[in-house]
Amino acid sequence: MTEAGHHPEVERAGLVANERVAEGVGLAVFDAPRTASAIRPGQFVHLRIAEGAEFILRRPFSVYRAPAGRLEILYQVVGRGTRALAQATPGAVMDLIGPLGHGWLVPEGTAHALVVAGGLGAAPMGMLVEELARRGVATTLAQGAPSEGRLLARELFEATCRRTEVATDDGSAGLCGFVTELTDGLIAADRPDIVYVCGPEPMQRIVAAQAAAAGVPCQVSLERLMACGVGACLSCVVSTVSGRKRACVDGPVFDAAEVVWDPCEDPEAGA
Amino acid sequence: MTEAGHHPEVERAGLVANERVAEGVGLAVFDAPRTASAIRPGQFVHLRIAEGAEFILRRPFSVYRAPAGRLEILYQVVGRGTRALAQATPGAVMDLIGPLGHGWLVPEGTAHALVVAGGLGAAPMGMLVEELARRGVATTLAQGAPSEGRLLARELFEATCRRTEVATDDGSAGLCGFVTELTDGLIAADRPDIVYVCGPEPMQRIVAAQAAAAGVPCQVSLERLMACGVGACLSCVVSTVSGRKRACVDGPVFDAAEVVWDPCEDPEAGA
Amino acid sequence: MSAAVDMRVRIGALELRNPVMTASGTFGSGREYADFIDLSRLGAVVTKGVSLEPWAGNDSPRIAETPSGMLNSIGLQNPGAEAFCAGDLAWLATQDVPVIVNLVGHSVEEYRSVAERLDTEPDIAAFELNISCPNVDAGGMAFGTSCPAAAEVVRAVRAATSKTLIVKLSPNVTDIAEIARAVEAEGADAVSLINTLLGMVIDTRTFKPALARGVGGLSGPAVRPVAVRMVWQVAHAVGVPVIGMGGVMCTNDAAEFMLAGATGVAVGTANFVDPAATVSIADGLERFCVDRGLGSVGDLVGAAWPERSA
Amino acid sequence: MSAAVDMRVRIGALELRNPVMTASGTFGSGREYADFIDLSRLGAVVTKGVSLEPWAGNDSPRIAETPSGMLNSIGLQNPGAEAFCAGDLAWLATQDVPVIVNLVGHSVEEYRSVAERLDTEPDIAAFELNISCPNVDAGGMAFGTSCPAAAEVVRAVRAATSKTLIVKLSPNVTDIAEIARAVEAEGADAVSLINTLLGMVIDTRTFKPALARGVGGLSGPAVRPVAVRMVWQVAHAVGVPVIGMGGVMCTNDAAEFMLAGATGVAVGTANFVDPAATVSIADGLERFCVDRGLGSVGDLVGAAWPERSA
Ligand SMILES: Cc1cc2nc3c(=O)[nH]c(=O)nc-3n(C[C@H](O)[C@H](O)[C@H](O)COP(=O)(O)OP(=O)(O)OC[C@H]3O[C@@H](n4cnc5c(N)ncnc54)[C@H](O)[C@@H]3O)c2cc1C
Ligand SMILES: Cc1cc2nc3c(=O)[nH]c(=O)nc-3n(C[C@H](O)[C@H](O)[C@H](O)COP(=O)(O)OP(=O)(O)OC[C@H]3O[C@@H](n4cnc5c(N)ncnc54)[C@H](O)[C@@H]3O)c2cc1C
Ligand SMILES: Cc1cc2nc3c(=O)[nH]c(=O)nc-3n(C[C@H](O)[C@H](O)[C@H](O)COP(=O)(O)O)c2cc1C
Ligand SMILES: Cc1cc2nc3c(=O)[nH]c(=O)nc-3n(C[C@H](O)[C@H](O)[C@H](O)COP(=O)(O)O)c2cc1C
Ligand code: FES
Ligand code: FES
Repeated sequence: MTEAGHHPEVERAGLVANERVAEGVGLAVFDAPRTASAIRPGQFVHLRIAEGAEFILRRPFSVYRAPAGRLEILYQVVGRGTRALAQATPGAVMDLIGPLGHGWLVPEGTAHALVVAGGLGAAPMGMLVEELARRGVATTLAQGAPSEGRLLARELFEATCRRTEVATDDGSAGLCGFVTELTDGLIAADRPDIVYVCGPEPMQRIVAAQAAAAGVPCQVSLERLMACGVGACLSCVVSTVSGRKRACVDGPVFDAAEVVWDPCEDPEAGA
Repeated sequence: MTEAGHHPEVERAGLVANERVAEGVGLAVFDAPRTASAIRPGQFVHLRIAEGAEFILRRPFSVYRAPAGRLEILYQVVGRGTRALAQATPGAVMDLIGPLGHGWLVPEGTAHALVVAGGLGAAPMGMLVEELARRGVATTLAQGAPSEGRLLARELFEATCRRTEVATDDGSAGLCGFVTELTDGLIAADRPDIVYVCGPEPMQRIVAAQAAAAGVPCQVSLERLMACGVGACLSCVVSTVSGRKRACVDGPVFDAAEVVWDPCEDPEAGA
Repeated sequence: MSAAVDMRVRIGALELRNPVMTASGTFGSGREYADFIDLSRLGAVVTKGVSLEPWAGNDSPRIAETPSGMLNSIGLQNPGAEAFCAGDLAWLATQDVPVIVNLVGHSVEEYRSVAERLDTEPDIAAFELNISCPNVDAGGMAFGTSCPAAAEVVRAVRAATSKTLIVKLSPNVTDIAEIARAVEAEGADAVSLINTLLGMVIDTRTFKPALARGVGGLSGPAVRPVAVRMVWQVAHAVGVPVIGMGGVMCTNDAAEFMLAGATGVAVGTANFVDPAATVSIADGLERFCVDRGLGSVGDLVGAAWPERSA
Repeated sequence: MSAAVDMRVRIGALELRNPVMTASGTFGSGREYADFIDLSRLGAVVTKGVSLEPWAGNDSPRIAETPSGMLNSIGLQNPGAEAFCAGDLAWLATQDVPVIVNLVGHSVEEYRSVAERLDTEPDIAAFELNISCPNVDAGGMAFGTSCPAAAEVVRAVRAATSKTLIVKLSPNVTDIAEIARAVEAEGADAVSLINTLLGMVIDTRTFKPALARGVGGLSGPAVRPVAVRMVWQVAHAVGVPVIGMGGVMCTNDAAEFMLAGATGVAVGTANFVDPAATVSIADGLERFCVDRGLGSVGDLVGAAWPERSA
């Protein structure tokens, strides 16, 4: 799969549904046919949650699914913007810029993939597992969350993946522990052709190291604070072995082998 | 009538109705029993139209009427705040500080009053004409507006005043001209005991001069930009013969004889 | 709320009940807000600027709303020291709250005289020397934007009073830390900052400045990042306590200033939005400490400095 | 829209189609925004800061949202002059828009060298000398906050190029008019202002500054009143054209800067909100003039000055 090469545009998107799907997590559905038809798995949109001086910056969100001209966004309420989003009611119109960024790549000949999602890391995996299923890739999913009720997108994952394994911090479902305790065994046992990871950065880093140790290619989706979202402002840089790259256009998905995880190992840090 | 001496408080007021009553003019009705029971004619409330950084300052509004625990505000859409007010729908809750300011005074023994309202100057006259009627004062009303459709509060004025005269800029109702062309004659013919004026400042100044020439006491209600509304910040000063006074606590109603209208005649100007 | 948090802070010889004060010029004498809050819940009331003789202030319009802020050009209108003592101060003396009087003058001599006149008033707990008002032509900010001028006026006032002396600094300078050091060297017991940033709004309908005076002082949340930065810099530069202000609207904002190095905080523009803002913030700071297991509000002071957290 | 309004303005030897430019560092090379707007509709594209050698910029996080504004501490990350010429400049040369290159250095010598290196590039219409970046330790703002330092770097760069030279001033100074006069005296053809105000946000959950570098530059509508005031002051102090910026979000804001005395305006933070902001503002300014019966956008320049309206 290669990037579709669609140019981003500003689209006025109408909110058609907005529901709580777990504690502190909502699913917003927007009518945005242009972006929905162009967006690829792992790409994101830059959403203007409210107009006026209250929110100078847009908020970046992955697209969970994009069925029939709509964009589904799975979001966690963490601050002012997501709080305002949670309060928005169907009929509201927000503008968004999309599709943005460089999404997941599925190399030709991929037969077996491991998808690893921690918490809200499930959000950018929706379109990915659908794409993998469409292409006949046998997919194992490893998912972690604080508790059973916070395991997102279960239905979709169970419908599309050959195997799903879960870990919860409190043991309310699956393994009592971190998802990284599952992934090591899954990489060793299943020998996937590729590993896809999204979730808290320390978790992504551990899984990336596990994949690297097993010689399996790994892609990670990184979050950075973003102002422009289109590559112009350099707010969102990620340290890579070939210098600082922009998460909004060179990512958010990066080849894990390229990422310099430890700020102390970044040759350009503190410059 | 003397000031009731009620202390202002912050009250959470629920919007129960909000309708367009003329071009660019709305009538908002709030449920605010505490303020409604305490407020006197000519006083005002300081309304927080929206929360958040968008509106740092509250907006001052006279109370048009205060029947049965409710506050009626007649407002003209002129900027961001009044635009937001016009868009608010019943159910919205805003907080307001009230009752504020020093309202109209009706001296003991007043038998005949002339009330002069220009444009939105009708807003603070609602409670006044009701009070005058209650006290059996024979009231003449002179009202001006750009056109017939912009003559506000007609029903109330016609129900409470002994006589009403109007002037419109375009002649669509009453005299074609300014209300000040009516007032001179009314003061001379009717010899009222007192004149009450609200409207654009140049108009107030002319009527005040007419009253002064006829030796009739005159009260005017002046608008100033207000930050605190409670007398603390000195944003809202009016030049008077006894120094600069605060429109929010010493006014908005002033004895016209006290007001120094011309900034050049203010002994303290440019200090 | 737990009584376990020690909310007291010390500014010079003054011990305040809690770190929350009113910002000069935004709270009248306090009387105007007594309908809304119990003044004895405040760390201190800081009065509007008081000069020896009455000042008329600037012409109207005196304020303008700006994005997340406001401009004012009040110009230190006040009835002069005698009327202040007979009116506001006499009333404040009946309240259970320390009174800090903001002092203004057009010249070193006027500053010295007003300090001398008010030094004998037992109901005044401390002075805040305002060398940073952007809204007057003579005096005001002119003294706060150069080290020698700031030093000279502080020296004169220091000699005229033994009360706790806080010097209020202007943000309209290249290096505020340098001014802070200069006033500390002349015996200031504390510094307070920031006064307003000099700004202007032009009305695109009338093609004229919105304020009669043209320029005015910018306050409110818009300026908070500048104020926090300056408090951080000044708290690193001087040994005396710092009182932080500029856009404090809620508890978190007050905590932000304390983390940057402020011992006390003042609340200005927020009073106009919510007349009970000061007391809500004082209560909120106590809860903030409880939630984080801090025994004393003083533990917040400078807690964001790398050298402290290391 | 009526074609009757003459929208052209002149900055040094440069005639711009209209007064609206991009603010350095907020628009990449323009390539990033070419999906959203037609660059030929702009007065000019001002590039991000370019240094002789590649600069890595500061660590992340590099931005924070503030009330009606944002902080950034990008730190002038750029690939250096050679890569800039081969990449961004080569692409910009294919577009029908004047290119103004923002120049940065750590020392007078670095500023001189990068100007010298780029002086030979025919596709560069003008330079904007950035002596006001608050986000680098050496150079940057240090040159913009003292008259002798500003004069020295302008003198060196002036000697290295005959292109139109705009000098970008820092607002973090006591007297910006004095710096403006100093750079005008050294041959600057225009001045641009304001760069960002130095600010800081502290995260009250982590007790740490929100930016990795601690301090950053404040931009957006929050700073507009300060920027308008400084443009007013500088336009009164110098004879060369002034380019105004700081929180221009819409047509009215751009008009406000011109009324204060700016000949051109630059749009920064607004691009992040609305990628088409620049073109909307250029169109809006034309309509603004039509509505007021003005024949030329230049009629707005300084129209709010009392001496003009009198
Ligand atoms: C490419 C990308 C995809 C994302 N996809 C999702 C998603 O599908 N679902 C989801 O819930 N969240 C997602 N996030 C994170 C999401 O953008 C933030 O949670 C959100 O911006 C927080 O906004 P706020 O106003 O509620 O928080 P505040 O903390 O009030 O926001 C203040 C500022 O910080 C920024 N910010 C805060 N947290 C983050 C963060 N984690 N990442 C980036 N910026 C942040 C905000 O955008 C804003 O500029 C994604 C982030 C990126 C970069
Ligand atoms: C005591 C008093 C009573 C008033 N009563 C009424 C009333 O009953 N009905 C009515 O329609 N209007 C009334 N006004 C005027 C009303 O307050 C303003 O029209 C309103 O504040 C405009 O707000 P805005 O956000 O729409 O305008 P903007 O121009 O966007 O407001 C910007 C700032 O200017 C202030 N402002 C703008 N115009 C005025 C004005 N004329 N007077 C005071 N402040 C102003 C606003 O409060 C705000 O702080 C009264 C004003 C005062 C002082
Ligand atoms: C209306 C108004 C009047 C002010 N008057 C004074 C004053 O008399 N003396 C003074 O030192 N500061 C004065 N200030 C500045 C404030 O005390 C404070 O330093 C500034 O407003 C920043 O705080 P804030 O953002 O919380 O308002 C005034 C501010 C405002 C808004
Ligand atoms: C993310 C960002 C990066 C910036 N980079 C530069 C730069 O490289 N060179 C420069 O002179 N100014 C830089 N600036 C300052 C802007 O050009 C402008 O002066 C300032 O942001 C005020 O305008 P605004 O409020 O419209 O953004 C930058 C501003 C931002 C927000
Ligand atoms: S967010 Fe601007 S470059 Fe990535
Ligand atoms: S509005 Fe503050 S004193 Fe009148």
